[in-house]
Amino acid sequence: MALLEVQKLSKHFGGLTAVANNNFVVNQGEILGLIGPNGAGKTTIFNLISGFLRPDQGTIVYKGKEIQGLTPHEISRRGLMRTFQTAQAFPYMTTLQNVMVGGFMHDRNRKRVEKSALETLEFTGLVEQKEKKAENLTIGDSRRLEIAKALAGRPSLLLLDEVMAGLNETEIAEAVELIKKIRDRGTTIFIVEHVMQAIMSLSDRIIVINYGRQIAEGSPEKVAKDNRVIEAYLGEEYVIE
Amino acid sequence: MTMSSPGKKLYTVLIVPLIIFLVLPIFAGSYLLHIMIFIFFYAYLSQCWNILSGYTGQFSLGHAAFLGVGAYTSSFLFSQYSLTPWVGMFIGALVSLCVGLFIGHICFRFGLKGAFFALATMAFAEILRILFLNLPSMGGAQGLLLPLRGNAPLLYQFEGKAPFYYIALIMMLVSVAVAYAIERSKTGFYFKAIHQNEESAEALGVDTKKYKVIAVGLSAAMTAFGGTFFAQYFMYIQPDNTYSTFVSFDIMLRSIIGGMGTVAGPVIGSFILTPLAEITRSFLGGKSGAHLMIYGLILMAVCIFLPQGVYPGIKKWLTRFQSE
Amino acid sequence: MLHVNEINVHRGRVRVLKNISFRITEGEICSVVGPNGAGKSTLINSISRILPLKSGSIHFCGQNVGRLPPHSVVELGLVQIPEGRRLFRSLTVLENLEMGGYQGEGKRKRSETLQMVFSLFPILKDRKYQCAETLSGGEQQMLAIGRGLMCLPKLLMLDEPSLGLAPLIVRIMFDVIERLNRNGMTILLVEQNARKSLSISDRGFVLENGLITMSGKAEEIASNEHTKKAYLGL
Amino acid sequence: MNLDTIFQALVSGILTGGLFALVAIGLTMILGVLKIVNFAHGEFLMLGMYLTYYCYNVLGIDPYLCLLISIPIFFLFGVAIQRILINPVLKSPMEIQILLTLGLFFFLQNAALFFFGPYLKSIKTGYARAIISIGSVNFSSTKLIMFLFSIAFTLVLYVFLKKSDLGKAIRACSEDSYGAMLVGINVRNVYMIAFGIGTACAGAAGTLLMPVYYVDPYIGLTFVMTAFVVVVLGGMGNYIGALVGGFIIGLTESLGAALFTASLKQLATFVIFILILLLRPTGLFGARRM
Repeated sequence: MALLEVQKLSKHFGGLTAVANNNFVVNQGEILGLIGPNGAGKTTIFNLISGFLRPDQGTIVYKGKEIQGLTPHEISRRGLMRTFQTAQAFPYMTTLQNVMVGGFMHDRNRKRVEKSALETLEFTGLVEQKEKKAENLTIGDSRRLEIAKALAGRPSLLLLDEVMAGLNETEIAEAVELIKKIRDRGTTIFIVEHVMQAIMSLSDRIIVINYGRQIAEGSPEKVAKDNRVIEAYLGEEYVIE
Repeated sequence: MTMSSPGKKLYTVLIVPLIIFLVLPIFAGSYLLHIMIFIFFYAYLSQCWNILSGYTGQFSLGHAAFLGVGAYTSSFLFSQYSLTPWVGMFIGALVSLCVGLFIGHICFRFGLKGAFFALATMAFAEILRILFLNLPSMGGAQGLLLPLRGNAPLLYQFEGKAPFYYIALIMMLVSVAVAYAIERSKTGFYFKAIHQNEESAEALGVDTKKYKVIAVGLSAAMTAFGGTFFAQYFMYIQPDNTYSTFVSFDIMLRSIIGGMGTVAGPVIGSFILTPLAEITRSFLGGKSGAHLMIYGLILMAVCIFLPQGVYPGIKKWLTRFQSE
Repeated sequence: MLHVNEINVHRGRVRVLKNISFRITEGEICSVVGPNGAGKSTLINSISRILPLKSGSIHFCGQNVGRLPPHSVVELGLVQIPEGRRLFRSLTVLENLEMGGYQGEGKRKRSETLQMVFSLFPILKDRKYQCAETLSGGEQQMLAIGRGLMCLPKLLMLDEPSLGLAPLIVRIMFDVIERLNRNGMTILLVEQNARKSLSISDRGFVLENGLITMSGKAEEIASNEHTKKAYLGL
Repeated sequence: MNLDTIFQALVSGILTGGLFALVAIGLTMILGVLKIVNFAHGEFLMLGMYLTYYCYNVLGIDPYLCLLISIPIFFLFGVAIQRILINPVLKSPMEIQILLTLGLFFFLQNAALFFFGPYLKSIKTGYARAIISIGSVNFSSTKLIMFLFSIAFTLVLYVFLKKSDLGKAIRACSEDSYGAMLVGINVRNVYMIAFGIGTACAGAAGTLLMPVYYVDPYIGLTFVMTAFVVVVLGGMGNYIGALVGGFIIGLTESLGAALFTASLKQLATFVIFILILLLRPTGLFGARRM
């Protein structure tokens, strides 16, 4: 079942076409990967879906309703939440307070919000950092916090924008586990990532874009063998080997 | 963050000055009372400013506008229609709320941020000042002289300074309580989130525009009560002592020196700056400008050496005191 | 030529580079490989003196550069082409290049170097009077390299020169780097495209979590099992 | 209201607009290069007026000769202020930067009050009353000189920014200070020079204004607000925009004064300011272009 359906989505910046006529669906319960060279338009697609940019053309249907043109907070209140590429915490709040901001979306009561925020911290493995100011977290923990903040808003669809950039391999393995755990709790995931071993092992399906256009779509195995993907993204030498 | 789980010792630290404040008028002379009134009054105004600018980070350089609207509304209704300022101040707050909502709405609707918002608020205050200078019905440049009714508590007029002292004290305490309540509520979390990262707040379901407008409105309405107090205390208002940019600076300076975005900052700032201003004024008053020169020096020094105000230092000291 | 000795660099409270030491000899291409956030850009920026050293020293051509201001480092011939190009967007192509030869030797030889840059990138000559921001991504990267060359570098440090570029442009970039090297320029290369950068390099090292975990001949690194798996996608 | 009055107002507006442009170009340079909103800019103008006043009244130096003194003095003054006060807060949040320049504003204004007193001061030069008439339109020669000098100063500055290496470096720093650092430009020096030039513009404007206008310690705020209007109208960091914006505001104010009462003309300025902030925050000509 399609949770999110994108049709004929286009966005231009001046003369530059950032996203050109994209069509795809995100199915309930899956992990969908989005890959492509830097500047191919991946983050633009996320910004369009989450309401931070308005599409020039096209429709975005989430849970059966069109959401293009809504403001970001309206979209996130409907359960479609996102993280940011460069971890964007509230730097002078503690980790716990950061997560509470997300939690206040569904509840005014401070005590209850605090309690559920602690659970989220437990779930994401941040509970020991709860009194630390966000600006003092390590890269790995600030990526986790980025996810935890969004989880506190109990999303049905979570857009993850390069949450593994800058992580070492152990951290990547942990992040992969965490993302699987989130999916198993029933959250659908749409993920942009450059770390190939992560995206290949996580995704049920992968969409590849280049210059704002979709050039391939399918299972990780299929995409990895696709000549166009190899040429545009994975590197030419892959063809030979 | 601030004042989270204050220990028992912290309460004793706070209760002692509170008792002193309550009994002070019994012993204090009129001059000391006058200074104390000003300390409380500016702490109150600065707290109002702090709720907007300190917490949500929307930097207002035009809070004089709200002070002026409050002062002029209640004074106009009192001098023209003999409406008691006790009622007039609520009407003033209402008018100021509308002005605040209007300013906030149009500024944030067009996405004004940072220095642009600051300049716009300053321009709004200037517009009001020029407008009132040219409104004969509001007294124009001569200002409004409030009718004297002697000792008339029902008309917000008193003999002696003690009643004003207690009103200012209550206003300060109420503003502190409001700030404290906001800080611990959802609204406070949202205000701070908007300040620290507006984009991220929006992604977490915060209607940033709405909350910013709420902050402006709340701050404007509260500031207006200060305007009425000002008018009743001096019994005389004119555009240049209500709407002027210097009044706006005076209001925000306390928070900045004390610590923006903290409950205690404006109060601490007022206790530091107000007496200092008074002392320099009385020592150097013969030469006009001298005490404001010192103001400027303090402000620059704070920006360079203490950009977070004195509150973080005091907080550190308090935590050490508590743990002893 | 460049001798980096036991440097430690902090960003805020985080220690990004931990006791990094390496040398670069004249005439070689050396690649730095490693994950995002491992400190590769930090490394280049501390050599350029944009970021302060906590401890350690950096010597270039026998001179201690660890305390010089950034512009003096450039004057010595230690030049960086930054990630994201950092062009002067509203200045023309020519003005951008002139700014490259802003001081010292670069200014004296400005017109000569300009001819050299134009022969290397003829397209820039055609666009001389256009604003930098009207160029395509590939042309902008050429301009960034051209602007760096105007500073008369002895050692050129390139931070992600192929970032966000089409494969064809990437090939041109690597060709240019090889050509510059054949003409005697020493090059320090930081690239995500590790496979490609190692293939044109003489030597390389792997930077992980602020530590050099491996260094040696480029082929050795390219054939190492760990690097293959982690950075070459094999 | 007859046609002559309006024509008179137009001429007067253009003449004043030249001065506004000069003040605004200094402000926009500081804003464009250092990203600092300088509230003390009007105070530099005020000090320029006092300098000219005392040069004339005490030393007997002709106000226009005084340009040779005020431009270098204010350049050095600006360099010093950048060095001592602005540099420490360059990386601070915007609020702190605004506050610092507000503090400087306070200090300079009240220093002027302290040392020069609150009274209006003006100078009476021999040529102050010389009136030039074209048809039925009259204007004072001092205003014309002020206009010509302002325009000349602005043009020299424009050519300097456009043609000289240092000027290009200043523009480069305002585009990307990080990139500038990496091509060997001494960014710290460029910052000082840019602030110095910006200050010198305000100082020179003060000198040019002195034969036309009176000075008191409070004059700076009016001018800095007007200059902000011009800067925002012309587009932040846009020099040609500042020139055109100066004329537009000059015309608005003088037409406003002709059509309404004098005190309401300022109101018009602020209303335009807010409208521009709201509707075209990048200004009429877009930001930061030459």
